[in-house]
Amino acid sequence: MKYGARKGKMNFWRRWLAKVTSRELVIFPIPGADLLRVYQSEPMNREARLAESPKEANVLLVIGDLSVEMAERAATIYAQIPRPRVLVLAGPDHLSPLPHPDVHVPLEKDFLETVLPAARECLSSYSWTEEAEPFRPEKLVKEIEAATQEQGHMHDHHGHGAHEGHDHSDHGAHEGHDHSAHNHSDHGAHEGHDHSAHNHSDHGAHEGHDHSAHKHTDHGAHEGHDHSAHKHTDHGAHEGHDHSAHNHSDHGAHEGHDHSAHNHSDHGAHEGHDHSSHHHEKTEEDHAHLHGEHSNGGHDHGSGFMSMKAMTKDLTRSADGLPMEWSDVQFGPFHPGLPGGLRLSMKLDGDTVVKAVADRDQQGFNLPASITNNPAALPEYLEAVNPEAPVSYRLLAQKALVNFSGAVADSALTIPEAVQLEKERIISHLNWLAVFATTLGSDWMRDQSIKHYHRFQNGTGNSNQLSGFISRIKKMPYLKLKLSAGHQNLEVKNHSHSTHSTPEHSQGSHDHSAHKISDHGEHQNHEHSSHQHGKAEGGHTHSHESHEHSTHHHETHSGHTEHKSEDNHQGHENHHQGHGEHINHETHNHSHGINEAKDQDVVPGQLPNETTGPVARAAGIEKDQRLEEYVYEQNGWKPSTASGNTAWSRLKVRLDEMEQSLRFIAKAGDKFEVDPSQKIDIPSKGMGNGIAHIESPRGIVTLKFHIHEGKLAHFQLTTPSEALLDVIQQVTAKLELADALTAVASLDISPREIH
Amino acid sequence: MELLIAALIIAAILFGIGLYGALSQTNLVMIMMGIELMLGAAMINLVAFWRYLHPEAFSLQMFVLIAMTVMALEGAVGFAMATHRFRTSGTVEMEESAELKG
Amino acid sequence: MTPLLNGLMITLLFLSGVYLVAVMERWSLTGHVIWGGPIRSFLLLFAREEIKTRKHDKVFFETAPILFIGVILLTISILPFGRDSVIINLGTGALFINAALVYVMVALMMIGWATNGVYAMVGGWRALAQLIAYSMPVVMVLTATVMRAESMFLIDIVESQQSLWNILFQPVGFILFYISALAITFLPPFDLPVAKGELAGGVWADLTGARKLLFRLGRLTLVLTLSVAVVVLYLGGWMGPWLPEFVWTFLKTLVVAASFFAIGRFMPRIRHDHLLEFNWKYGVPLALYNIFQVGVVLLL
Amino acid sequence: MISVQLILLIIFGLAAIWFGWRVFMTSSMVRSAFSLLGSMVAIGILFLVMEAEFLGVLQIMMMGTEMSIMAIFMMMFMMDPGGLGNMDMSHQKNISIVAGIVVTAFVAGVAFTTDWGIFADQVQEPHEQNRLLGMEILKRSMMIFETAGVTILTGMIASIAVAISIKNDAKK
Repeated sequence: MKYGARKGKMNFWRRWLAKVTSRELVIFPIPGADLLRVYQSEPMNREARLAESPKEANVLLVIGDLSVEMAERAATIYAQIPRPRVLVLAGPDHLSPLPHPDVHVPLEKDFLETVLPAARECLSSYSWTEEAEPFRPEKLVKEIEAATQEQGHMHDHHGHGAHEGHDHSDHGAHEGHDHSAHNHSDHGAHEGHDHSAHNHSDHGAHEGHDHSAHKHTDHGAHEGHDHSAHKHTDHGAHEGHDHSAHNHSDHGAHEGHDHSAHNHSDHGAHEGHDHSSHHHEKTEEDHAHLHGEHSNGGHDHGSGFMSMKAMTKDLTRSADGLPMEWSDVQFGPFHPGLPGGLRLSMKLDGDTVVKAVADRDQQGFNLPASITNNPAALPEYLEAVNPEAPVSYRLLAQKALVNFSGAVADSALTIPEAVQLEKERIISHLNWLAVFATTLGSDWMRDQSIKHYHRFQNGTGNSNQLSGFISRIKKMPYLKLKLSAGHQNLEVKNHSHSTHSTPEHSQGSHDHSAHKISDHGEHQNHEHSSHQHGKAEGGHTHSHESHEHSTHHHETHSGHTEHKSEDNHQGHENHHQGHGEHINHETHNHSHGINEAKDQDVVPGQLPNETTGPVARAAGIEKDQRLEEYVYEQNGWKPSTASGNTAWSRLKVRLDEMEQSLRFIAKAGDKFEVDPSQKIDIPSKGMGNGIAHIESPRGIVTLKFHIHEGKLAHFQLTTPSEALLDVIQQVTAKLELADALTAVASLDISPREIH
Repeated sequence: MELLIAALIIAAILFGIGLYGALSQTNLVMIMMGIELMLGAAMINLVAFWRYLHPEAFSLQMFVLIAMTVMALEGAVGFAMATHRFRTSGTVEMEESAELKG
Repeated sequence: MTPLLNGLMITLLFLSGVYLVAVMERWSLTGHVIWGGPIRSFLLLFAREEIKTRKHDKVFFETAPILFIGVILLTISILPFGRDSVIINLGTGALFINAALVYVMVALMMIGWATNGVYAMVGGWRALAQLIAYSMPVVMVLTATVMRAESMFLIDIVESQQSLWNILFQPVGFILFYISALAITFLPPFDLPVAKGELAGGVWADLTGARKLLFRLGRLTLVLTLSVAVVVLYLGGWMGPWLPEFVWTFLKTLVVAASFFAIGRFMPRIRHDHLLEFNWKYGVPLALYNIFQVGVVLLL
Repeated sequence: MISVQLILLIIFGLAAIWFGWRVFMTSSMVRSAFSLLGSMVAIGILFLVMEAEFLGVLQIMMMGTEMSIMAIFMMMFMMDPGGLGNMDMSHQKNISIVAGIVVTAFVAGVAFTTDWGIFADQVQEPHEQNRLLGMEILKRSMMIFETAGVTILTGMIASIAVAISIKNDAKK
């Protein structure tokens, strides 16, 4: 508790206070409550509850290992939690920016049982100690110094209140004003060169002065140039008049100072939630400003008076025609309303989302040597990779290994495995529902889904109660109305998205570009008239296609899988090129279907073709791996789809799927015990490929690998969440902030699946 | 007596401040603030007259109500104009609105 | 009874009411009824250090919490618990309720601006839009109740319901006032300014210690206040057989407060556009219609 | 009693003046908006001190809303809402100061020099006032009040018509 405790002696009153308050544990889980739930076996008990913001928590609970960046953010959050606070690490015994944990437990089922008493003990006995120290991670030290330097500058104070605040208020005008404040001031500087006697009176001219001097000295890249400009205004703003005293002399000092000020405004005390506005996006806007300013340098306004015309003329107009500056916000990675670990950076126009992208910090998915040398251990390994869907990953690996070992017939799902899968689907959907209900702000739904989640996790789930719960959700007042946002502005997206999705267009596989362009247009028209059908058939045939391709491809020409391994569609194209004789006419048409469907990516309001799982089905695409499985077929199973591609349809599809799974389990009976460790013998000689698709709760997971001399030579795991990352942009555009967050939460992206 | 005088003096000073603001500010919204201050001073006068001279004449209170209406109206119209100017010419600075200059 | 004793009793009623409201709030959030919970979280806020966000606006940061709880205490001090158990009997009580509630919005805006955080700022502006929108119907339906009582004394308003409670006499007004009260207390489903899942606490996201405490207490008192207001204006105040007056008011108040929290627990958060749309398109015209209807009925 | 009223009058009068002064002295727009609010609330309290209860409460209520809206518009349309670059946004300062002082002095002089006749030291009870004001509005001054109502309605419609965005303006 060196960093966790408050400084001071433990007198009687404080001891009593600590003892009483230690009964109330407010936990801030990292990366998120959804992952915490996986390791719990019962809902949070009465003493402990989840915090909605770090300022409210007194226990920081880190679950599992974190990437370096995540660990830094976690450290920032730890710095925000008011003392007395307890740091709990479950799994790793030390994470680099974070201090040594007060409580450390292995990452196992029900670790919370041991954590809670320990944390309570820490709080009750060590809340006040003499050797308490403030926690200063290296990343923050610089910024804190900067902040302390700037204390006492009142303008700065409300200045920054405005700065932060205004970006995200309903009208983002202020940013632009601020930037162009220096546009003016360097304009003033130009004047200052002419008749400097006139302008030496006001410090705006001074600041403009050395700003322009700076600009004349370095003719660097535009960004640096802009940055310096921006910083200089910041600086001039912060230190009012004394700036003029020491401006030209020390430039490096200004740089440094401004830099800290800049960072500081980025990672304010809010960095923990990462809702800090980042300026790098704005640089080119500044750039535009500067140029616009230079162009109309001769604009007439009073000396020393700054022109609002000049500062607003370059701004992009909002939907209401007001020239407002767009601003960048970050949500996550530990946002309570988003899947834990997902980091969302949004471009906001007022509170309307212009563009939302999930930042993916991949460190690549590379297997440890122990696995590559011993492929038989792959199932256990993958099972641990994603604790939210262990069954499907284990099955995936097993199927792939079976498939590799040659027995194609065994690579179909057996009934026990299917039952396992469906159980996992129910559990995963319930866990998602808990997060989603948190975003919606319906506490009852959240608590109920958590309750059912834990029951089904422990195998004590009551299917009647669950279906009752589901039907109550469907009948919930106002829910449908709330979640149907975004449905009506599909064509609006069309307008706004043509720019965003051009890269996808270009990266699409363009072997048949000749007749793609021919039927592209009318396909689009078809798209506009009724926005589901064309896509639906395309997607359906595609999934069909891909499957039969992969299998019969594997039987005959195993040499070509190297091609496929780069990119699904690339693989298909190459295949059609290479082995035209194998393909009868209709599959060829199907392949056209693919291409068009792929091109549909540029038609906004429509999902990328890689999208699978409930999200795709909620858009009307009947894409489901289970269609290929005999077990489901004999069970008379049909995928449940919905139309609309809204949060409501996604919720509805998932609820239907839960009921479906319940029916499936009831029909098949769940009196099976399958041993998770069914041994597959890997021949240590020879080479070959293994491939398998499994319909995991989030969509189709595909595993491809190439085994050479008993070693895993090539390994590719395609998860649905990666495809969903591209969907975010489409489902959030032109929505209000809250609706956009709801839409993202409704996608059920698992950061654990993104590599 | 001194009550009335005190109220009137306060109102006078407020009116002066409002006038200063309305004249000196370059931003439409700030100018509106000055006008609001002047109206407030006027209302103080009205209430003071009602209270200390003619407590029976409620038309004075009526006038205060009218003054409040005017304030609200001034706010609404002023903001509408500001919005329109900002949309069309991107500024609400009086320095930059020379259309009406003779 | 003597005024001193009277005031003491009213204060006790207020305190116990706030405590019970706190328990209800915890229930609506977690589904658990924890009787000791409020005290513990109260002490928890005491035991912890104060973290001020960097570059906060000093003036507003200090004044906003005090303003918030101050206006709410003013409001509740004019609400009558019984025919003679009222702290301040204001000649313009009905108008004063709305006048004071406007400053709830001002305080929320101030703190949203002052904390210098993104979430707080969005929450502040949301609070502005929401509370402006919903204080319009409030003042209109209050007019209707005043019309019936022909007086702005809240006591007279209660007395005017001797024959028939206002909830039956002007049901439209009751519904509008109930919804607006829910919106002004920014409880779920109207909790946009402090939305948990969206803004992680919104205007409160970065408050710690005493300021957070003042805001939470103020919010609880606000809920109690508006419940009492609903009772006084529409549910016939202290009227009821057998029991003493203040007991009736108290029981009715608790029922209303519980209904507030229950609605919040079982409904998803209202969308921003729906919130404003409902109020401006339907709420205000309905309120005007309510005035008209009450006037006609009174003339008949 | 009278002396108490005088003291309160002076206290809140000074408060109103100080806040009104702060409006134009601070460089943070939100602060100046809320300073104006403070000034207006002080004026409302002055009404209360002068025993015009209804007007005081009404003033406090209306100004709370109006100034909050004003704060938003300040943030929208000022180039520097936070006073980040404490820039000078005033012109013809000297003229304005002179004008303000002159007018103040003139009005104060009038206040001093005029003979105000006899003073009333009693007013009706608040609820009586409300009743009488209502009578006034709905009997003698009904026409005026109706006019005011129609005026504000017209103003609302006109301002909306001015403020809505023209479509071809929106895309750019």
